[in-house]
Amino acid sequence: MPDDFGEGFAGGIAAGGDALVVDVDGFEGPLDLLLTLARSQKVDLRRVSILGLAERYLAFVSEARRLRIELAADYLVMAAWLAFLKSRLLLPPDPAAPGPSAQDLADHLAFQLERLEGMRRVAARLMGRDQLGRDIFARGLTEPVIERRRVIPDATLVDLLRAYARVKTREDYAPLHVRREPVYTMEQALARLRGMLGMAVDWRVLEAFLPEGWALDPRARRSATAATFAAMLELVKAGVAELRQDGVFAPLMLRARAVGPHLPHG
Amino acid sequence: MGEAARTLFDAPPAAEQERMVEAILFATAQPLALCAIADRLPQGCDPAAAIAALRRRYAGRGVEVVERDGAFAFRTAPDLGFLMAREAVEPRKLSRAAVETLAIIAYHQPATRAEIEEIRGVGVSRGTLDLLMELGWIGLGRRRLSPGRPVTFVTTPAFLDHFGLETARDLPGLRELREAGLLEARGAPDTLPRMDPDEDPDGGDQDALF
Amino acid sequence: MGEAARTLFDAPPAAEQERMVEAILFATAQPLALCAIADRLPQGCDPAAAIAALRRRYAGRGVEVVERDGAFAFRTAPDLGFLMAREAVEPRKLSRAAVETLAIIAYHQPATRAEIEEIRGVGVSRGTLDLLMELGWIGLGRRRLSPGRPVTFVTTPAFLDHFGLETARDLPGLRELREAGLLEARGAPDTLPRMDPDEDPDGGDQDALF
Repeated sequence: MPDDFGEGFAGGIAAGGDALVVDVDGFEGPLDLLLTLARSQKVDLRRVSILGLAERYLAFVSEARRLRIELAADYLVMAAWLAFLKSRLLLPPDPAAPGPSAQDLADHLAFQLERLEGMRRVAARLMGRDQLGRDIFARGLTEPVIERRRVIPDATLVDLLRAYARVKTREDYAPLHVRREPVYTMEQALARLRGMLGMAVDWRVLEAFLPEGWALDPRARRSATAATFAAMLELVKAGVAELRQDGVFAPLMLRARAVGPHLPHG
Repeated sequence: MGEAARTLFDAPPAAEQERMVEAILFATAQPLALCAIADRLPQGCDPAAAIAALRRRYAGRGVEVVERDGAFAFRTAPDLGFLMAREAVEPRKLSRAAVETLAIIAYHQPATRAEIEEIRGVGVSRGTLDLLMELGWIGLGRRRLSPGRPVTFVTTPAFLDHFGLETARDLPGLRELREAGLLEARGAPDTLPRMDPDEDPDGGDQDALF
Repeated sequence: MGEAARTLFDAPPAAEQERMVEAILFATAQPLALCAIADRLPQGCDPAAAIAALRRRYAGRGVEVVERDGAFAFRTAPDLGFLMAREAVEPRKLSRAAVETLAIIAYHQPATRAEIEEIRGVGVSRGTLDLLMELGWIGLGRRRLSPGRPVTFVTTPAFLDHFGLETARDLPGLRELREAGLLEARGAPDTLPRMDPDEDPDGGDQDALF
């Protein structure tokens, strides 16, 4: 019932002669009841007699009591306050008294009533406006805007430098085949030795058979040495090479085994 | 550099820009802010000029360009609403409490719950504010810098759109209310009864909007 | 009787009928056949004439009156369809593979794909190089004078521009990177010999630029 208020709003009070018919459900709180009572005086709210209004309100409340109608607490709070206001309004003003004067309190109540009425007036005007979907219409057949998300890859100089640093220090986390690189296999050594054996008619130390580039790094050198030694043993076992060591920890020497009748070792 | 950019990207001629804005506005039900329109136009376009041209072109037509809170939309002319009876959705019946609460928020925004209660002289039920939020007509404003830092309520662009208001300043009767001093935050003298004495309706910046 | 009805209810003037049809077509959610339009208009109107007038009025505008299976609707002009798409630009970090590839090219240019793969220790996808080309940060250098004449990649002026470098020589060296804390020392992996010297045919001039 949005347009229940404003002009001709009768609330729940029908004043038929002296009889006051009470219907508290029709009111939205004590201020609403007061405003209704004030409106029924049919005068400009600014000239309403607060004293008279207080009396009417108190009469309403006592009528409700007589009819054993239970009033909400805030109606009773307002009644008590209005009784207090009424008594102060009836006394001659005491300029020495602290706090707001009775007239200040009455003025503020009048302001509150006027403000509430003002809000109701504009609320009615607001609801009376052309409303979207009822009087004014938006486009019915809208076309969706397709969001095309264009991802722009970006990187900063720091990203770039970090990336390079990462690449250059990756070895620790490199894939398995990279880590296996410095391992020289026996098969590789065997292939190398077989190729070199033809030229090895004289005794040559094992180190001479190491592949190029494997002699400097200790890890690589160890791997190559082991592989070459194992390959040498294979060649000896196959009867195509001879191995000799002159003492404990002395250099290992290798040469091709002479073809044809060979001299037994002494 | 602005000049350089302008010559680099030749903006379409004004008439073409107007066509483009016409198409963009026609395709949507929501009002679009100038910057949202500009976002979808080729570089160097002047959506404000295009809007102005469109407003002139559509003045008095069956659909019009309206402004809502700095955004623009096409809407049917108010006098032709009766033709769209079939499209009309029966607006949800609002309770008196909801209507008054909405009006108080609209005219006093940002308004705290205590202020709404102070003006109506009665408590505001949670359901009333929820309903108005659900309708998209009110939203949360900034918290009051007063004890308890209460939340405030403000109206939304959807509220303006629904009631056909360009800005909140165009609310009907706003000037009369202000001239009558009814929008002033007038603290109650101490001995007046209060609905909710716990909350301090500190109206310090209550009428920031107006 | 038709005549009687027509005189009883004066049909609105043609211009007004056109406005009405304009509003109806605008507000309805689906295309409308002539009879559906007539249903919504006051008695005695001529929707066909109004539609014809509207079609003329909107010819060449940003929206047009189109007919589909005997029903009419406003639609965006075909040439403005591109406005109905909004491009949201979203910067996203370049993938790790792409930054590394870019860094290797920047430091070792001109670099072949095989060289990049060798330095990264992993393969470089065609897509990564394509992306960097598309971004305009790398380009093709001269082909290597080695078997297969592989293409080389170099950085571009746009690359220098984006990363705020005067020349690629401004890129800090490994030692400076280490001093800047960007390179954590993890042994000296570079001293190990490569088993596969074929993969690095031009290892000699790999650092030619620096």
